[in-house]
Amino acid sequence: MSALDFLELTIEPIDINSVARRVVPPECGATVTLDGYVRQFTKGRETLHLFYEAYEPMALKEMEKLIKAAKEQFEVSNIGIVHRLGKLEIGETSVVISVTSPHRKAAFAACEWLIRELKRSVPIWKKEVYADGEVWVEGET
Amino acid sequence: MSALDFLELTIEPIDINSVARRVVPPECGATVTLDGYVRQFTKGRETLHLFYEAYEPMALKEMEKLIKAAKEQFEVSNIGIVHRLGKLEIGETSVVISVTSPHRKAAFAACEWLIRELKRSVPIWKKEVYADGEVWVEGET
Amino acid sequence: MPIHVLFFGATSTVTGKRQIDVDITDGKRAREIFDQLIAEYPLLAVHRLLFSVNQQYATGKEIIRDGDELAIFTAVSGG
Amino acid sequence: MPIHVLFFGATSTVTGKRQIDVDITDGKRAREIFDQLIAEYPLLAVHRLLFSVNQQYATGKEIIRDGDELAIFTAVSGG
Repeated sequence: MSALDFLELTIEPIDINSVARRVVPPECGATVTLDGYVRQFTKGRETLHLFYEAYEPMALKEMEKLIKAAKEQFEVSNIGIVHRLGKLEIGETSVVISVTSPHRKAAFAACEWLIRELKRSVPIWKKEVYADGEVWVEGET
Repeated sequence: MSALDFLELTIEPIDINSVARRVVPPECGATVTLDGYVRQFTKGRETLHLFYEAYEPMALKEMEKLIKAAKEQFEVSNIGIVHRLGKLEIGETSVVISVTSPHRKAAFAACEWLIRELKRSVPIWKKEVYADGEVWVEGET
Repeated sequence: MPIHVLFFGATSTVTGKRQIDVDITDGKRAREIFDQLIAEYPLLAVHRLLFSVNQQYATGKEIIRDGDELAIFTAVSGG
Repeated sequence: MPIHVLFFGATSTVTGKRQIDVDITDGKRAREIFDQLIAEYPLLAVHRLLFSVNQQYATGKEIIRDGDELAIFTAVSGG
């Protein structure tokens, strides 16, 4: 973890701009950012809102592992990951992953790898709330 | 070009968040955003600020061509491209490209393709201003 | 000796609990404790479960000590 | 007949002009006009140049008509 890497869980709205900017070192020129947000429709069913819950201390440890692993595998400078928790309205940002690197290609590859691994390993769960009920979404493992 | 695609040249500061959000359709859940910004050091030389100039009507046409080509090649929903012009201070955003797609993979691939092609074909030029002079940067073609 | 077992999301809904404290004999393996809880809350078995010991993914072979923190949860769905 | 030739960035610095209006005979190909301007401003030839006619990248074979907008510029460096 470098001084510009960071990982956070927050119940406050996430500003993508500020995440993307926090990872910027003076010698880099490009940041790749993935942001996920609350979909209005999933498989044709309308979601009213979402609720995210985390096993917080373990989630932070797993996020830190991902950052370390990404920095070993890809030539990237800095990585920021912020995941929102609690109730989210449609269109709100649930997760932002920003990666800076001297060469764009590595930032794209690392960002894509990070979101895939985050969805596999970081203990956070999403509950979809519909007009007629609610469901805890289970991942693919 | 769909209703949510857009392309802009602006002399105002760019807010990444608002670019990323404008391309979001109700059925998508992820956006990939590339942002480029003014580097403080290029090959060890300190840049004081940058100046971007465009052949504006042609730049807009070329950006529109890129969006159309990307939407033919990749399964993406919407694309937004905003490029800043005029004087930019260190750290300011020069370009933002945001791509939404039903599947993340296509958004990553399209975003990476778009920034590469933009740097090849869109008639915009960057002047780097140093303490001891200034240079119009020439691309690789 | 007391240990703590945490539930999240679907496993919390199924058990009706966020946390239970279990009294076990020293030296048990994690797998035995998880199996015992699944027997106690059979609806857990409906789900694809993941397990952790002290905030690390568990294989089940871990030997559980006084005060350890275990958790049972479903495949994660963040992002 | 008058046509317009635009310069940007380095080509504007080299020629000292943003735009010049050239009077040509009808039916000339773009290549001839570009070559004539490079002869007039030899410092242009130092650069790797790109050309456009009516805001499209040009091959040089385009037949130039009254009022057409041509441009000469260096390899682009946006992004």
